[in-house]
Amino acid sequence: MRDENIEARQAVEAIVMVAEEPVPPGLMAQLIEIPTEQVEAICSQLAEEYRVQGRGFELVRVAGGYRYRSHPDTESYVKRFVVSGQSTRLSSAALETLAIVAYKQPLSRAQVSAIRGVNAEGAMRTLQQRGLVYEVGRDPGPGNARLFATTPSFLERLGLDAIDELPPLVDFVPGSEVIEALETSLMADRAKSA
Amino acid sequence: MRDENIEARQAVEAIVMVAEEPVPPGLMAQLIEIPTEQVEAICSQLAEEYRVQGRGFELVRVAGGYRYRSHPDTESYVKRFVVSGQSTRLSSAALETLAIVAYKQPLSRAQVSAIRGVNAEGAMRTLQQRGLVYEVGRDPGPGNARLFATTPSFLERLGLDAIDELPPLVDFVPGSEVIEALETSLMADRAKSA
Amino acid sequence: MRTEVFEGPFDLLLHLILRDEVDLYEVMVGDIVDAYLAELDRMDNLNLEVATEFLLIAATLVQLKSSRLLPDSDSLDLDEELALWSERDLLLARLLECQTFKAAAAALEQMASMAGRSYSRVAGPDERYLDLVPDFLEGIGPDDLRAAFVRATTARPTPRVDIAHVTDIPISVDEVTAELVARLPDIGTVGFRELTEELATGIEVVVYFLAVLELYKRGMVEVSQASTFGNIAITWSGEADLTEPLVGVDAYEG
Repeated sequence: MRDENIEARQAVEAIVMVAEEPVPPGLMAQLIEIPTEQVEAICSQLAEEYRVQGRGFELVRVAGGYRYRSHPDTESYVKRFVVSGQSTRLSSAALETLAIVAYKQPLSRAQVSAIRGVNAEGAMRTLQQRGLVYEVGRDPGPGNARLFATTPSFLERLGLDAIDELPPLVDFVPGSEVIEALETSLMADRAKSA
Repeated sequence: MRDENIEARQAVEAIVMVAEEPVPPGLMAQLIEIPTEQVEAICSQLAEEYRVQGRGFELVRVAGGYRYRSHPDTESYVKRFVVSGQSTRLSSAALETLAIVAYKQPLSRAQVSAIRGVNAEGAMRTLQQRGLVYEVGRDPGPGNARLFATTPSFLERLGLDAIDELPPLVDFVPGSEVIEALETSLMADRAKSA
Repeated sequence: MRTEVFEGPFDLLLHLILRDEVDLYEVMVGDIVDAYLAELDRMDNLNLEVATEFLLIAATLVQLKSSRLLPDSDSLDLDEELALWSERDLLLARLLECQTFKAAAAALEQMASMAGRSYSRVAGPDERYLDLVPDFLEGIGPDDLRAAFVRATTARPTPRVDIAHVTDIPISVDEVTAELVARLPDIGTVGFRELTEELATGIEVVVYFLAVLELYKRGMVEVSQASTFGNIAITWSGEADLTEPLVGVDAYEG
C-alpha cells in the first residue's frame, strides 16, 4: 500500500511537470488508475511539502487542474529571466507552424498537422498563447473544425500591412538544392578517381 | 548569508521551472547575481535532494543547461499522458546518418554520402526536419558546400550535456574478427593465386 | 531488431559478408545483384543516386572478381595489380567505416531510448509573465517566414524519381544464365553487344555480363575480345554440364 502510494505520488509529479496546461485530477486518476480523491489528496500533500521545503515553485490548482508555477517570492528573478528573452525564443517547429498558418490561412489544426507531417497541437497552442494565431471561425464542412489565422499583431510585428504582402512562394527557386546536387556528383567523381 | 543562499536556490528552481529550454548556468548567475560556480553547486544540491526525496521529476544538465524532466521510472504513466505528438522512431538510415554527423561535424552532405556509400539527401532532410541537425555555415574551400552539425535538441534527445560526452568513436571500430572476415574475403583472391 | 532493409551497396555487402562469413569471391556479385534488385523492388521510393552508386560498386566487384575468374589473371602487369590492391584497400576502408558508424548509430539509439524515458518540461512562463515577454519574432522577417514555410512543406516528401525502369527489371542472374543455356546452342556465336542491345538499363547489362561470366567459369562458353573495349564474342562450347543444377550457379566453386 505504501509503495503504491509512492508510485502514485511520483506519477502525479511527473505528469504535472511535463504538462503544458493545468492537468485535471480526473484525468490523472484515470492514467494512474487510482480514485480522484487520492489524486487530490496527493496534490495537497505535495503542495504542502513544497511549501515547507521552501521550494521556488508551487503546485496550484487553477482552471480545473493542477500545474506547477514559480513561487510569487521569486517574481523579480523570473521577470528578469522572461525579459531577457532567453525563455521564449520561437522554436523552429513553432516558426514553421506559424509560416504554414500565415500562408494557408484560414485552416484547421488537422490541416496544419497534415502539412507538417507531425502533430502540430503543441506548436499551435504556443502560437495562440503568444497572440500570433487565433481562432477565426468554424469549417462549414463536416466536423466543423476550428479554423485559425494569424493575428493583426503578427502582421504588425513583421512590419507588414496586410497578409498578401508576405513574399510570394511561386518565385521561390531552390537554387541551393541544385548547387548541392552538383556538389554531390563532383564529390563522387573525386572519390572515383581517388 | 544563509538566507541569501535560500533565495538563490528558490530563484534557480523558479527560473528553470518557467524555462522552455535548458537554462545555461551562466545566465542564471547573471540574473541572480551570484557566481556561476554557486549556481552549479545549487543545481547539484537540488538534483540530489529530489533524488533522495523520491520525486517524480529530476533536474538534469543537458545541452549546456539545466532543465526539469520527468523521472525515468514514471515513464509508463507519462507516456499515456503525452501520447499525441511524440516523435516517431528514426529509421536506421537516419540514425546512421545522424551518427556520422555527430562524430564528424561540421561536414557537408556530400561528405556524409561519401561515408555512407549512398546518397544521404533524404536522411539529412529528415534529420533537419526533426531538428536534430542544422546548417552551421559554408565550407571555406572550393564549392562552398553547406556544412551541417547536430543541434542542442539532439544533445537533449540523447541526454548529453555537450557533444564531447559522446562515447569515443574508436569504441565502435569493428572487432578484429570482423576486420579479419572482411579482409579475408577481400584478399581471398590474392591468397588463392599466390 | 528492425526489418532488414538495405540502404545501399555497402550495407548489403557487409550483411552478406558478415552473415555468411563468405569469401567475397565465391557467392558474391550475382547474389548481391539479385538481393539488391529484390531490395529495389521493395523500396517504393528510391533515389537514383543509390542505383548509380550501386552500379559503380558492382563494376568494381566485377572487376575484382573477373581478375580471378579469368585464367590469365597471373599475367596482370604490376600496375594493374597495384591498382586492384588499392581498390581493395579502399573498399575495405569504406566497409570498416560503414560498420563503425552502424555500431555508433546503435549506441546513439540506445542512449536516445534511455533519455527518451524522461520527458522535458516545456510549459514556459505562466500568464502572469506573458506580457513581459519580449518579441518572440525578434530577428525574424517575412523572408524567414517564407523559408520556414518552404522548409516545412518541401522537407517531407522526398522528391520522387521515376524509377520504373529500375524496379521493373524482371531478371536475375540465375534466370539469365538459364536463358542463355537454352538460347546459345542454337545461336552458336554472338557478340555481347548484340546479346544486350535490347536491354533498357545498365543493371540488366551487368546481370547479363555476370551470367556470361558464370557460363565461362563452368566451361560452357568461350569468350574472346579482339581489342580493349571491343565487342566480346561469346561462343557456345557445346559442353553443357547438365548434371549441375543451375539454381545458385553463382555459388559454384570454380
